[in-house]
Amino acid sequence: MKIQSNSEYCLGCGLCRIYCAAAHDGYNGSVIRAFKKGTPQARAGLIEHQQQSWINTCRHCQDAPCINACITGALQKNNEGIVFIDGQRCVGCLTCVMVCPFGHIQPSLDFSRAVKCDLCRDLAEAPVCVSHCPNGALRLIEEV
Amino acid sequence: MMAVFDAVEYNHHTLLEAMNQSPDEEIEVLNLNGQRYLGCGWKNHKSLILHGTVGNNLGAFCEGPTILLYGNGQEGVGNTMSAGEIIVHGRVGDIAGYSMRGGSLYIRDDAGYRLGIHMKAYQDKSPLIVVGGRSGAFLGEYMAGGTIIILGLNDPGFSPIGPYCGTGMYAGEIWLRGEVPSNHVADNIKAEVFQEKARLEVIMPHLQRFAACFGYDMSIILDKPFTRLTVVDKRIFSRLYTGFAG
Amino acid sequence: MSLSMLTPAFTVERNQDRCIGCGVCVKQCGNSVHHKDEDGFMWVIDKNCVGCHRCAVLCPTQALAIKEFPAALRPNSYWSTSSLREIYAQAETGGVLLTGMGNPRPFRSYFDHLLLNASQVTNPSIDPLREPMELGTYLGSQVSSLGEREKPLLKLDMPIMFSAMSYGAVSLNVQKSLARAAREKGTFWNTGEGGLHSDLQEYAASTIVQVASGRFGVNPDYLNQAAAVEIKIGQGAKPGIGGHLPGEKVSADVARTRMIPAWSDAISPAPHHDVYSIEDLAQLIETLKVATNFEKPISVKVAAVHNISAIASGMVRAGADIVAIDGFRGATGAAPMRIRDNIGIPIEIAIAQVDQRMRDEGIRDQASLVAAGGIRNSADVVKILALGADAVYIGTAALIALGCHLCHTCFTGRCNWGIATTEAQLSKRLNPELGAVRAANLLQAWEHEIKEMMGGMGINAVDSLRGNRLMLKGIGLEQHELDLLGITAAGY
Amino acid sequence: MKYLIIGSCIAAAGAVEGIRSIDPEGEITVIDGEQRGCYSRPLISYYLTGRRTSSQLDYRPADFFAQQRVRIIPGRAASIDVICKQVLLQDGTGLEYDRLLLATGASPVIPPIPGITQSWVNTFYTWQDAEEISAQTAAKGTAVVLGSGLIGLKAAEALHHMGMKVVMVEKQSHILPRLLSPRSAAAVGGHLQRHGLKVVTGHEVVAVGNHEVAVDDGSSIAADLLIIAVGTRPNQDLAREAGLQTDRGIIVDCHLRTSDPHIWAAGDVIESRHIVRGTDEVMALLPLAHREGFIAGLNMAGSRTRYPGGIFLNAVHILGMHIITAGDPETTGSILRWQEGERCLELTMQGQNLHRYIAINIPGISGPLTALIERQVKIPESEWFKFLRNPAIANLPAAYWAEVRRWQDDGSLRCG
Repeated sequence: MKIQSNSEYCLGCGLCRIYCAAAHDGYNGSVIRAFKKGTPQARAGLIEHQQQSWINTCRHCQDAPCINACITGALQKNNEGIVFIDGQRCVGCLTCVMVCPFGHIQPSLDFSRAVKCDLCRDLAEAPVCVSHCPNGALRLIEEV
Repeated sequence: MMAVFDAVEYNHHTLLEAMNQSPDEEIEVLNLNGQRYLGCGWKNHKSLILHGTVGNNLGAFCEGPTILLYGNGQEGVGNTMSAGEIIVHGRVGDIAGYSMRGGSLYIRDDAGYRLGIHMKAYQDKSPLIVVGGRSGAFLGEYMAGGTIIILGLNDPGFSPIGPYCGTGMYAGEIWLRGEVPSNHVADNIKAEVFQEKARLEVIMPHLQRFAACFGYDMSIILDKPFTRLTVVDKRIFSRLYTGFAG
Repeated sequence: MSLSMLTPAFTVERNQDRCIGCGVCVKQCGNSVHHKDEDGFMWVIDKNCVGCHRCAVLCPTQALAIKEFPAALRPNSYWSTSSLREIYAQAETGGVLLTGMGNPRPFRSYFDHLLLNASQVTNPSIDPLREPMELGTYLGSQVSSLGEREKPLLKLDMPIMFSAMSYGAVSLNVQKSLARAAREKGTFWNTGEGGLHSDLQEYAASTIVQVASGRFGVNPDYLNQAAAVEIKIGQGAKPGIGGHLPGEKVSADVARTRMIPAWSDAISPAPHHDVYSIEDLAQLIETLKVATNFEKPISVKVAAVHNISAIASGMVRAGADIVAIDGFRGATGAAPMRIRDNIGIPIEIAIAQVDQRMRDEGIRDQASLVAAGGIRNSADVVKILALGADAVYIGTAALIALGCHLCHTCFTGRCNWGIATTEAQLSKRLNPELGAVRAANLLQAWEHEIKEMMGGMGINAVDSLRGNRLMLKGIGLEQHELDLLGITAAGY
Repeated sequence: MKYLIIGSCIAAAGAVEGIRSIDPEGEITVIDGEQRGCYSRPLISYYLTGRRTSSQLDYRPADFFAQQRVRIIPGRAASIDVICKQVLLQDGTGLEYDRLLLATGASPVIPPIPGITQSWVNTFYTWQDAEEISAQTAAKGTAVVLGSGLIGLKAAEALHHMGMKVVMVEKQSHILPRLLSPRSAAAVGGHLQRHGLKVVTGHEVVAVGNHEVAVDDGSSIAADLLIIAVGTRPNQDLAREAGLQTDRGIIVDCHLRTSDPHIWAAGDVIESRHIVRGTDEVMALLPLAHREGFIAGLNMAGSRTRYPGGIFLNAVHILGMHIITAGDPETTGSILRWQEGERCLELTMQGQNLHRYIAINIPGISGPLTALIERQVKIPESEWFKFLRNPAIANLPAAYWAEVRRWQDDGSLRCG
């Protein structure tokens, strides 16, 4: 599974990032609570380059360099093919950040650990970036 | 092979049907007497040789055919034509070349009102109309591209154009043989008189083609200066409106 | 002129308890209303706001409220605020007021004074969820005699089509959305007078192509690949005047589709200069029939004007297979305001009158009647069919389904919803995949509702609804209005 | 097919994954010398401070080898009989193989300094080292760390966290000599000093006494603990004695095969291709060890997969400072620099090729830069100047984004 970003219809509005931030770190999706009470961090970057924009989200690579480089085993792939970080195991060495060729994995705001797209695997429904994209520019590709 | 039809034997629709069904690349029709829509919508490179007087909309919406008319055309000759060539050995009625986008129209004698109205150029296509005689009022109205040449060869004493020439025109060129009374030309039009033949380079092939079609001597065509009419302001309506959300 | 007396039309209120400073509004406003400083301070320029609601809809915290600017002029029921504003604007510029979309004035809507019937006891109503219900219909001449060439017909799965909206006036993504929805729902969309874009040729079989006075994009291929050809004489928003797509909107792609040079004005003259009479119309209709080998129905679209029934009768006699009439609520990308707001008549009356006239003259079966201009919902559709139309065109409703918020500034070409624009960065805001779903959903919803209303009347085929004025009663109408509509008052 | 793997660490785990991706049936045996399974050495500093428990040192889940149906033999290999294709363990057991992988790793270098073998002197390389140090640090005195490479730095940080006074002694003129430029090293050194770590550079320890360390400038440091962290050396004795070609490490071909056709080698024990330099180097790096192991595994199972080589790459987190570097540490190209407070980015260019970057406290940008070095994508300096005005991912040169599109189009990075 991965999210496909279609820059033909990406508006660069950044709502994907806002909802992403509010969905993680225990904010449970409330945008106002997340941004007024805390410092939520989006898992995916928004790239704006030469009049085009797209979301720089995880490709959930088959031979994920991040998983193989992770020194703690915190980066794992579940049986749906989702590459995720076990926050308990991550020590924040950022080796994964260093080897992700897409620049997707980012340090947390306090640099204490790495954060990345987990396709909102804790939610029953589609990833929040996909469900909140106002223009259908994001799609969840199901095949593993 | 050339198919020959005698229009006397056909009514309006049967003639069109018979022509459409003919596989021949050349079709000759004799004794025409007002039959309309000949060559209308044709997208091919057939040749049509017509004798007599055709009805309205000769070659309308066509793209490609060559039409030779020995006789007069009526209204709408070459209406919305995209490509091809129509040569009229006679006169044509109103709105010849209406919204013509490509191809050429050679008329030996006069043309009626609104000749070349809304003609427009597109990519490599630039429509052309050459008239040997005079044209009526509103020549080149709304013209948006292409070339119209009026030679005024038959009535040397009169203006080759009627009033309101180039009204609402916003692109293209109109060439007139001789010097033209300025009160016939719309406000937004600039008239330049070219005395030297060298300045006629761009229209010279068209003049030569006209002379060849109708057996004119070039020295007669070139015995006067030419006046070129072009647009001063291409966006004449740009200050007309005030946007208002209401 | 330095001093403008025009106060802003709207004011943007930002609820600081909700605003998270994300800047979505800044990025989404194509009119430069919202601004964010380097230090995060957010501010607005009210006068740029057109009330399109793009920012308010996309704001993730609903922090924005767009309100009418509270410039309380002394109330005057004759000299309304808008009257004053119009004069201020003209005094500043000396220009003809140019505006967009349809007539907003509070003229009587006859739709709102019509009530539908339902069966009780004396005949059964029909449950459309369980019993067959036919919404399909055919448009074109139903008259034929032995030995005559077969007349071409348009088969519609439902009596609703999308109105003519040209590429240039609307974005290509609007046309893509409508074309896909039309194909999916078995109906038709209309190119308007802007040509058929190469991306849309796959939808040609669901396409009605227009031939207007400017003849943009018209060539033999254009005519022959479509399902039908429509001659546009006039449109409801601007009867009697031509079209004018300003050069700014004629992008390279628009130019290619219209077959004109890029960035040049695209002007459609008020009349077709080959049509000065009914006889001339007959000739243009026949020319197009010849050019399409008599295989396409030819529609003629006119604006609903004072003597519409006589005009329509002439159009039928001129050989039109479909007579499309556009009422005075019809919309447009740009029209002089005085024309839009003061010319034409309501579609309800026009259809009732034309249908009656055609019946009286015994020519009702020679052509189908399509109603356009201000159809807002499925009840309007049912009512106009009962007044005599075979089908309707919807334009404004379709655009609203795609996101239009009726801000009336289509003429700027800066539509924040990606609808009335040809700018790439704005056009992309309308994803045609989503647009097609929304437009098809609208048709599907109306289809269900029409079936419900028909079922209630005990009618199981839309052909039995057409001209069935017994199903209509007037409420709050004067006798002469009831007479014009050919109906009786509620209670009779 | 009988696969035998000597060593149980990262390269071994990669090899097991590689073999199993092709051959689900073959019999795999792993000789586990440390008898600790597959764990992550970089985590021992966290183990030392108690931030990680023993079980949290695992690189793969505890049941990884069992899941992959791998037989684990505790013990150490004593010799390889390449003729009979058999490995002899120190306890005399013989293990036959069809395909053998040497994943014997490396060991810390013990410099020849008088007195260095005393019991208060430790290396810092294995989990056992960490346990031994842990037993000696109850006193909270002074620790001297010999060497300021990654291991030395992480040891120093751990001991600092545990309340010890730490002095680092570095022979070279600046710390992290293999990773940093002098200018960036100064920034890191300053950071360490501000946190109370003492750093002595340009000097070496000449003798070790009883809780005392003598430095070459004549001074001496009283210490309770001495950690040796001056580098590692491949464990290639087995290979050399078996007659395989070796140099600074075991020599392998581009399929990671040794000079014996039935023996492959991977991980810290080999010399492998440095992509930027074009030479073979010993590059003892965890991400490379896994990749090499995986490819060696594929090839042992019958594939002919080329190992493209690697580059030096390191991410280290020290007392709140993030240092990421990748590329050729000895590059001599032109340096482009960006700095804003404690954050700096240094790019070294050879012509249009990026040869190295050093990113301090700006880790987010590093992944794409690593990829650009590994793939040697040509980008003119002028593009990099533009990027360095605001070094964020969105501002990367267009060539990078073209490269990303290419990976996606040609499937060179298969995405899930």
